[in-house]
Amino acid sequence: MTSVNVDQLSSTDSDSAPLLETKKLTRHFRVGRGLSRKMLHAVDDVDLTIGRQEIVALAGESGSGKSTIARLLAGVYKPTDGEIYYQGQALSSMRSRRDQLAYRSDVPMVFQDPFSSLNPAFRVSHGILRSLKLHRTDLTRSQRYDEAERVVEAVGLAPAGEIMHRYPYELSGGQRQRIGFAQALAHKPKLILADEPVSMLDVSIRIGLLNLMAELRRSEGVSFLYITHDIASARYVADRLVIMYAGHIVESGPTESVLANPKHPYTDLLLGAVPDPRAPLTAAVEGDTGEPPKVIDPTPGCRFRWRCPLVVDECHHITPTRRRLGDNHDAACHVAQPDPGEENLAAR
Amino acid sequence: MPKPILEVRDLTVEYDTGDRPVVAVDAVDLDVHAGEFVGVVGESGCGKSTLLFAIAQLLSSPAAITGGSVRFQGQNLVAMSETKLAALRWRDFSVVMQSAMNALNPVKSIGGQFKDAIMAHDEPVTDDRPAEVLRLVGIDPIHLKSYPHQLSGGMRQRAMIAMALLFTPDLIIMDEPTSALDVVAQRSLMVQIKDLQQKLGFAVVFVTHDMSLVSHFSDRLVVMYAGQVVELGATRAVFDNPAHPYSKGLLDAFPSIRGPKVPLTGIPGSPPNLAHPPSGCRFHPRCPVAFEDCPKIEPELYQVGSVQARCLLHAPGQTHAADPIREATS
Amino acid sequence: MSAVVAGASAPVSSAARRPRGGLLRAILGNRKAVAGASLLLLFILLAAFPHLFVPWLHGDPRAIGDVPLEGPSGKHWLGTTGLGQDVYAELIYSTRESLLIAVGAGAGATILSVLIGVSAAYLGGLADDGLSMLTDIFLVLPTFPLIIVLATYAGKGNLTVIIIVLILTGWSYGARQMRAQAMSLRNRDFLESARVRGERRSYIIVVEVLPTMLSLIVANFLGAALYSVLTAAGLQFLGLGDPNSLSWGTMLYWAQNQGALVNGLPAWALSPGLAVALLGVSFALLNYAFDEISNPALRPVRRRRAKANS
Amino acid sequence: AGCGGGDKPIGNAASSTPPASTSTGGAGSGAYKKGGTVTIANVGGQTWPCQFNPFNPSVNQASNGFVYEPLTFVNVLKNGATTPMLATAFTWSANKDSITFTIRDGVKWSDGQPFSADDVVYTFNLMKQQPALDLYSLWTGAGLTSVAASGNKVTLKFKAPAEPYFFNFANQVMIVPKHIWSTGEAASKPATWANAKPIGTGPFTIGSCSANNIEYLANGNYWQPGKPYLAKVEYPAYLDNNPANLDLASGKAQWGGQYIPNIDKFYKAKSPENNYWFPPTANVAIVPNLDPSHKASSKLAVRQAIAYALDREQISKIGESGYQPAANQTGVVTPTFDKYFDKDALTAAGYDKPNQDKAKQLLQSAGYSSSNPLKLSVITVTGYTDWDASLAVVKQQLAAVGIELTVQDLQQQSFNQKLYTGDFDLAYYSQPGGPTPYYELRQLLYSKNSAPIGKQASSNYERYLNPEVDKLFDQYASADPDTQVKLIKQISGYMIKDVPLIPTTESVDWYQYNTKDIDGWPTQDNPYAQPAPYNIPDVGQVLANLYSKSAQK
Amino acid sequence: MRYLIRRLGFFALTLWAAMTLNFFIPRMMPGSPEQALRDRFSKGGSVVTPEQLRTVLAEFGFDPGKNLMLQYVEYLKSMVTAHWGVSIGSSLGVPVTQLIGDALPWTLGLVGISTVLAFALGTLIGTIAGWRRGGLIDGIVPPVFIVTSALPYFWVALLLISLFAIGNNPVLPNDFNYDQGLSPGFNGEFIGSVIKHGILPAATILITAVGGWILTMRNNMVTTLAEDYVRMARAKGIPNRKIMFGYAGRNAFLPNLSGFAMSLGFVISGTILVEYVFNYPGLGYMFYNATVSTDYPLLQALFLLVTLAVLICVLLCDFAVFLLDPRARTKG
Ligand SMILES: Nc1ncnc2c1ncn2[C@@H]1O[C@H](COP(=O)(O)OP(=O)(O)OP(=O)(O)O)[C@@H](O)[C@H]1O
Ligand SMILES: Nc1ncnc2c1ncn2[C@@H]1O[C@H](COP(=O)(O)OP(=O)(O)OP(=O)(O)O)[C@@H](O)[C@H]1O
Ligand SMILES: [Mg+2]
Ligand SMILES: [Mg+2]
Ligand code: NI
Repeated sequence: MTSVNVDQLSSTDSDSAPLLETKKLTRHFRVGRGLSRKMLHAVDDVDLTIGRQEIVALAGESGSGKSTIARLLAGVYKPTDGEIYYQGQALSSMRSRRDQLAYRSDVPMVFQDPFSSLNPAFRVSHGILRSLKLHRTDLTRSQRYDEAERVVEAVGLAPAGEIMHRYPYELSGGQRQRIGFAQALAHKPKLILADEPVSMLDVSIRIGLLNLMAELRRSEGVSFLYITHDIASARYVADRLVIMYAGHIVESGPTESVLANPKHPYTDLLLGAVPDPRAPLTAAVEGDTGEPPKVIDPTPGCRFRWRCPLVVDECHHITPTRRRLGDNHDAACHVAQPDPGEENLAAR
Repeated sequence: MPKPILEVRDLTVEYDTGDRPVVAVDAVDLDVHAGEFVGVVGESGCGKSTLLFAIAQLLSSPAAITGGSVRFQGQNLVAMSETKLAALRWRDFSVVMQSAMNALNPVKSIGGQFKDAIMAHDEPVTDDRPAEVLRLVGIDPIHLKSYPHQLSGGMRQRAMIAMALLFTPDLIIMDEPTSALDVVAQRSLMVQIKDLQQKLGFAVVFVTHDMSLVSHFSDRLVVMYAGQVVELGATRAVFDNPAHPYSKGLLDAFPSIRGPKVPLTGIPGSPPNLAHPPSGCRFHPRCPVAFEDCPKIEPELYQVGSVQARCLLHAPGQTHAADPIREATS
Repeated sequence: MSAVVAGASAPVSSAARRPRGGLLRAILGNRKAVAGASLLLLFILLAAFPHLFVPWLHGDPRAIGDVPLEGPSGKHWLGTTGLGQDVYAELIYSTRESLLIAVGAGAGATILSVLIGVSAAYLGGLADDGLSMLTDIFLVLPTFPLIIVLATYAGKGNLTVIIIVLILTGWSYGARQMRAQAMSLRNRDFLESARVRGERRSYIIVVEVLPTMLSLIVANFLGAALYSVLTAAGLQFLGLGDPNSLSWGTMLYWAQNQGALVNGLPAWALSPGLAVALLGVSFALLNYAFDEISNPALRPVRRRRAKANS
Repeated sequence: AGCGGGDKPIGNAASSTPPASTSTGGAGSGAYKKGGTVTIANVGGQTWPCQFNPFNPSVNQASNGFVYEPLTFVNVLKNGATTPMLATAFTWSANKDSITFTIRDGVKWSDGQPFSADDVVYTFNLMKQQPALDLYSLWTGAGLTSVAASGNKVTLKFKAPAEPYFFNFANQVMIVPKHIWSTGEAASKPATWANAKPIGTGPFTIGSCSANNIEYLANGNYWQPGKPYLAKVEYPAYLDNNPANLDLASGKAQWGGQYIPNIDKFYKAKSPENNYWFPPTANVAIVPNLDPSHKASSKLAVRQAIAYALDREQISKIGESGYQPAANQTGVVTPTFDKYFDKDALTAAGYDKPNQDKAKQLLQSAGYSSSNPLKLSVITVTGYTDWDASLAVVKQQLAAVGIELTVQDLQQQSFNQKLYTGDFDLAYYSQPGGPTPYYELRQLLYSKNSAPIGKQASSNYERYLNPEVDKLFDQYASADPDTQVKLIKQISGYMIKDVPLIPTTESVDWYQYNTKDIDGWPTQDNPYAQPAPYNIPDVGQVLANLYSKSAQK
Repeated sequence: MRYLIRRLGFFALTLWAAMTLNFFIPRMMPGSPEQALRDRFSKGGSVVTPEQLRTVLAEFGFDPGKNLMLQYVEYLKSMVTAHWGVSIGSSLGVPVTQLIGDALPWTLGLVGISTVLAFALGTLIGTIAGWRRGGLIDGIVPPVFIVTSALPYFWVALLLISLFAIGNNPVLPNDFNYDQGLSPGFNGEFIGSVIKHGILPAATILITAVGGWILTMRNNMVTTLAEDYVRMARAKGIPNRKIMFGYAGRNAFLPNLSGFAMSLGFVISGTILVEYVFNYPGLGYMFYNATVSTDYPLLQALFLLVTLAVLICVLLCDFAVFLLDPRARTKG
C-alpha cells in the first residue's frame, strides 16, 4: 500500500482504528454459463475507510459496484481478494457464531430493492422483531414490540402499530424502503450500510429520512455508508463523498471539496448531469451517451478512458492509482491537477 | 395563440377495485400546443401515468374513462372507434413508456418491432426509415437485428424514442422515460429529446416525479396531486413563484449541489388514498397553511398571476391570509 | 392427469402477494373458491358420516339384496348392483376412500416435491444436478405403466400401497416447479436480509423460504390431489385396486364388468364417475381460485360500461 | 344322441362316418350349399399376433381346429365319445400300453400335397426332438417310447398303460405337414416359428390376418365331402368383454364365448334368434391348504363346516347369476358326468343341502366360538368378477355360521405364485377337466401332482396326500369302462370323507349363438362338441358343421 | 450452442437412468415369465415341467436362469441396437417390433392427433378467452373446462358410449379401429371407417385434455396482456388480431409449450384407459397386457418407446423455446 491512503493510517489498536476499513477489497463475478471463464470485475482494489460518527456517501454510475461494496461489507458476498477490518479486526478472522452475531448486530444493512428485501409471507414487523430478538436479548417480548413501534415511527410511518401489522404488498415502495431502514435502526447499530435508502421516496419524505440520518449520527453516534445516485442529497448529509466508476474508487474527499472542486473527469461529468432547478443548464456533456462500461476481464488502463474528454496516452496502459490532490481529497487520474498546496504530496 | 393540438377537458378515470372506485384522474383539463414541451409532475401514485394512458386511450380494465373528453386535432378520442384510433395512433401521436425493458417485446427484434408498426399503417415510409430514426437517437442501425435484452437500458430507451419518431408524429407522450437510468444517461437522453423536439417540432407531454428534471426542459408545467391538477403554468413561473403550497413544498424539499447548504423540511404526512380522498382540498391534511375552510370547500383552479393553482388561498374573495409562508410559521 | 397443475405458469411474484390474515375472506370473496370449498365440505361430511346419509342400511352398504341389476327406484335410488347391493349406499360409503387417497397422496406428493425441489434449489451444485435429474427421470418414466407395475408388485388393493404409488409417480411435476420457484427465491434480498440479520441457514429455509412458497405449495397440493383421485379411479377401474374395497373406482370396475351400461343401468355406471368428477372439480375449482387469490390479475372482471377501451 | 358321432366309450372301434352336421338330423353330408360368414366374438385379451404355430399355446387358439386337426376327436360332453378325424380307427393293445391308428386315405393338405402316416410320425417325433413342443409331456410324463408307421398304420408304444393319455395324444396333438415342417426355419426352430401361412388339413385356411382380425376361408381341399359349408369365418380380436358382448347382442357377431351379465335381458331378449347354452365341464372350488402348517384349513372339522355351511344353489344363483350350476361335494360334474355321480353317498353324508347347524356344531368341536371366531382368508384372481361375486355370497354364508372370511384379490401372477407354492389358507380355483371326471380329479387329488409347501405343485395345490386314493387312480389306467365308473365313485367317496376340496359351482363353457343366418350349432340336444369358440379342437367340429341359411336359397 | 450440448448430455443421461429403471422395475413384479407361461399352457390343458418351460422360453430368447447383470448389459445392448426380441407373454414368439409396429400407428393416429389437437385448440381458445377477458367466451369457457378437466378419462368414454354407441340405433361404433370386414388400404370406405371409429375415443381425449390447456393459456394470456409491450403494441396502432396472436399469444404460449412436453407422460398414461374402454388396438392396451403377463421384452421396448417419446418431446420443446425466445438463446 503506497502513499494514497488518505485518512489516518490504520493502526492495530482497536480504539484508534477506524470503525471500518477495507484494504484492496476486490470482488469478481463469473459471467456466462458452463465452462465460461469470463470474469466481471464488480469491485477492484477498493480501499475505503469509514470513521466513527461519519457519514460517507458513495456515488457513481449504475453498475459501478456500489451495492457490491455494501454487500461485501455486510458479509453477503465473500471478497475475491482483500480484507475488511472492523475496529481493527479482520472480518475473515471472525469465525465463531458469537463474533459474527456481534458484527451483524453492529453493522446492519438496508437493501437497495425494497420490493425484494421484505419477506412477502410475513408482516412487516417480522424482520424488525427478529433483529431485536437476535441482537437485543435483554428485551422482553413486549419491550421488543414497543421498540419496534418506536423505530417505525422514527422513519415517519404512522400509525406505527397499524403499519407494522401490514403485509409488504400492502405498502408502497417508499413505505417499504422505510421499513427496511427501521429494521436497521432497531438494535442500536454502530454503522448502517444504507444502499440507496431513499431512491423511491418522494422528495418531501426523502428529506425527512435524511434529517433522521443526521440526527442519529448526532445523538447516537451512528456512522453511515450512504449509497446514492442523488448527489445533492449526499451533499446534504454526508461528510465525505466517494465516487466510483467501473469498480474503482476514482475520487474521494470531503463532500464540499469534491463538489466544488472535482478532480476526476468522471466526477465532473456526473456533477454536470445532476439536474438542479435552481441552477442554469450546463451544456457540459454533449455527445456522451451515458453508457456504462462493461468491466469484463479488463485490461490495464483507466476505465474511463473511452469517455474521458482529457484522455492522454498513459490512460490506455496504466491503471491510475489514487493520489492525494487536496486537503483529504484524492483521485485516481493521470491528468488531474492537485490543489496548489498539495503538489509535494502528489509527487511520486 | 393557435388552437391547441390536444385539448383534455374534464377527464376522469376510475379504477374499479371491487368496493369503492379509485378516482385516479379527477376532472383534469389540459391543453397542449404544437411544438410545446409540457411537463407533468407529482408524487408517485398521484395519477400521472393514468392520465397519459387515458389521453392515449390505452387504459385497460379495471381502469376506465368515466367522463370528459380528449380532443386531438379536433377529434374526440374518447368517442372514437378502436379501428379509427389505430389509424391515428403512432402516425399522429405516439407513446414512450416508463420502462423500455417491459415495453419492448422481448421475443421480437428491434427491427421486427419497427416493421410491425410500419405494416400496421399505410404510411409511405421507406425501408431505411428505421435505420434513419435510430441514427437520430444515436444508435447504430446494426441493432435493428438485436433483441431488447441485448441492449443496455439507455439504448432501449433510445430505441423506444426512435420508434416513437418513426412517422414523425405531432405529439409524443412520454411516461418517465428516464427514471430507470443513471443520472448521466438520463441527462444525455433528455438533452437529445429536447434537441429532436426542437428540430422536428413535435409536441411532448412528459411525465415524471422528478421536479428538477422538468425544470430545464419543459415549457409548461402541470403539478398533480391526488388525481387533480393543483398547479398549471409556465415552468419558470411555477419554479420562481409556486402558487400552491404543495408545489412550494416540493421545491423546498430539494437539496441542491450548489449554493449554500440550508436545512430542509419535507412535506409531512403521506400521499392520500385515492379510494378515500380527503374532503375539501385534498392537500389539507399535509398543508402547512391549511385553515378552517380547507376541509370543507373543494377548491377549483384559480388564476394566480400567470399560473393557475387549486388552493383556496387564491380563491377570489379569499381574505384569510396573504402570505402562506408567514401563515405557516405563525 | 389432465396435464394441468394450475399455478404452473403463474408468475413467481404471485406468491408474494398472498393475503394471509384475510385468506378466509379472500376465499369467501371468490366464487370459484366458494363453490369448490362447499363441494369439498360436502364430500368431507359424506366421508366422515356416511351412515347419516343412508340410515336405513345400518352401516352395511355391502348387504347382498335379492333384486340384482335393477334400475333406480324409490327403494334403491340409483338401482342395485349385480349382487343386489344398493348403488346409492355404496356411492356414499365410497367417499371416504377416495377422499383419503386424494388427501393422502396429494399431501405426500407435495411434501416430496417441496423436499426435493427446495433442497435441489437451495443446496445447488452437484446435489442440485442429482436431484434435478431424479426429478426428470420420474417425469419421463411412463407413469401409468409404472403405477401398474408398482401396484402389482406391492400386493395390490391395499390403500396405503395405492397412495404410495401415487406419491411416487406424482411428485416430479411439482418438484420441478418448486425448484424453479425456490431458485428464484434463492437470491431474493429478503433472504440475504435475514442472513445479514444473523439468522441461521436452517431457520432461513424453514421459516423464511417455505411460507413464501405457500401459494405454490397449496396449488401443488390441489393439483396432486386431483391427479390422485383421477389416477386412483383409473387404476381401480382397470381392476388394479382391491375389488372388495368401497371406492368409486371399484364401483366403476364392477359396473363395467357386470355390464351396467350395456344392461341399461346408466345410473350405476355413471354415478361413481360423476362423484369422482365432482371431487375433482372441487379440487380444480379451489386450485384455480387460489391462483386468482394469489394473482389478482387473473380475477374475472365485471363488464364495464361501453367505452372502456375496446 | 345325434347321428354318427356315436356314444361309444373311448377305446372301442370308432365309426367311420364323420360327425353329423345338424341338430335336425336327417340331412347328410353335402346337404348344404356353401356360403355365408360367421363372426366370432371371444375375448382373447390381446390383438392377433398372426402366428399359427400349433405348438405355441399362446397363439394356437387361432389355428387348432380351424387349420390343424387331431387324429381323433374326443367329445367331453358325451363321456369321451370319439369321432375319427385323421385316423379312421384305432386299436389298443390288451394291456393298453400300445395303440395303433389307421390313417385316413385321400386327405390332402391345404396346399394340395397328400397327407400320410409319415406326417403323423413326423409330428410325434418332432415333439420328442424338441421337448418345448411336447406340451402334454407325452415323451416324458406319459411314457411314450416310440412312434412308428407301417403302411397306413401308426403305432404309439408306451412304457405303461396309457389310456388316460388318449385324450391328449389323439385329441389335442395337431398333426402338421412334414413337407413344410422339415425344411427351413420350421425345422430349425419349430418352437418359435411364426408359421404365418399355416398349411393344415382343417376345414379352413387363413385368408388374411391383421392385429385386429383374422379372416378364415373355406379349405377347398377339405377331406369331409361338402364341408365346410361356410365360406368365411371372421375372428376379430376383442380386448375386453363389453364390446364383444355388445356385438353379440346386436347380432354383429354370431358366436360368442363370453360371460354376459344379465344375459336373458341383455342378450336373449334382444332377438329370438339369440341363444345360449352353458354346459358344465369342471368344478370351481374352494381349495383349502391341507398342510399342517395351516392350522385351520388343515382341520377336517373346519373344512366340513365350510362344506356344510355353503348354500351352493345361492352361490350359483347370485354369484353366477345361475349360469354356473351348483357343484356338489363328490367333485363329479353333473349333468355332464351323471354316469359317475354317486348321489346316494352325497345324501348319506348330508351334503345334498346346506346344514348350518351342523356347520356350527363342527366349528364348536374344533374349538371355535363367537369369542374365538374362525378367521380365514381366501385368495382369488383379480378380474374374475363372477368369482368375486360368488365369494361375496360365500363370505355372507360363512359369516352366518361364525366364520370371518377375508377375500384377497390378487393379480394373476401373484395368485399363481401363492397357489403353486402353497402360500394360502383358502384359494378359489378351477382347473380344466377332461372327457371323464378322472382327468380333473386326478389333477387335483393325485399325490404326484403335489409338492411340499414352498415348492411349486403342478396341480394338487391343496397338498392332498392319500396313498389309497393314489392307488385308485393307478388302477384306472388299465381298467375297463365299468370299473372306471366304480373307481371314480370310490374317489368321490374320499372327496366326501376327507373334504380335500370344497366345490362350489361348476365351471361352464360360455357359449352364445345366433341362428338368424347361421345354423348347425351344437346344442344341449345335440352336444356334438364343446361349443365355445375357445375350446380346441372342438371349434373345428363346430366350424365344419355350421351353415348359412341365406346361402341355401 | 453450449446450451444445446448440455441439453443433449442431459438427454442421454436421463435416458440411460430411465432405461435402467425400466429394466429393473418389471423384474421386481411378482411372478415370472415361466409362471405366466405355465399358466397359459395349463389353460390349454397341457402339463409341462419347469425345465420344459425354461426350454420354451430359452427358445424364444429369454433365459430366466441368466445372471441379472448379464441380462442388463444385454438389455442395454439390444435396446440400443433395436434388437428388441420376441414377446414372451401372451403373444409368445411374436417379434416385439411387429407387435409395436401394428399398434403404434393407431396410437399415434388417435392419441397423437387428438392430444396435439387438444393442445392446439386449447391454446387457441385460451388465447381468445384471455384476450376477451370478462367477455362472453371468458365467462363461460373457463368454468366449463374446469369441470371437464376434472373428469376421469374412462368415465367420459363410458358416457360417450352410452350416449352414442349403444341403444337402439347407435350413431357411432364403440370399439375397434375400423370395421372388421374391411381390409386396410387407401380407399374412401376404409378411411371413412377409421375416422368413424376414431371419433368417440378422440372426443374423449379432447374433452378431458383441452380444458387444462385453455385454462393455463388463458391465465398466461391475462398475465401477458398486463405487460407494457402489449399496451405499447396497441399504442402503435397494430391491429388487434396481430396483437392477440403475434404479441400476447406468442409470449404467453412459451411457458405452455414446456408444460405440454412435461405433461406428455401423463397424457400417454391416460390413453391406456381410453384404448381399454374403446377396445382400440393401440399401444396403451398392449402396455397393460404386457405388464400383467410379465412380458419383459415387450415391456422393455414399450418403456423405452414412451420414455424416448417424452424425452424427445421435452427436448424438442426446449429447442422450440430456444428458437422462439431469443432470451433463452443468449443465456447459454
Ligand atoms: N451476484 C452477481 N452475479 C454477477 N454479477 C453481479 C452480481 N452482483 C452484481 N453483479 C455485477 O456487478 C456490477 C456491479 O453491480 P452493483 O450492483 O454493485 O452496482 P451498483 O453500483 O450498485 O449499481 P446500481 O446503482 O444500479 O445499484 C454490475 O455489473 C452487476 O451486473
Ligand atoms: N389496477 C388498479 N386498481 C386500483 N387502483 C389502481 C390500479 N392501478 C393504479 N391504481 C391507483 O391509481 C393511482 C394512480 O396510479 P398511476 O400509475 O397513474 O400513478 P403515477 O402518478 O403514474 O405514479 P408513478 O409515479 O409511481 O408512476 C394510484 O394511486 C394507484 O394506487
Ligand atoms: Mg446498487
Ligand atoms: Mg407512472
Ligand atoms: Ni390550503
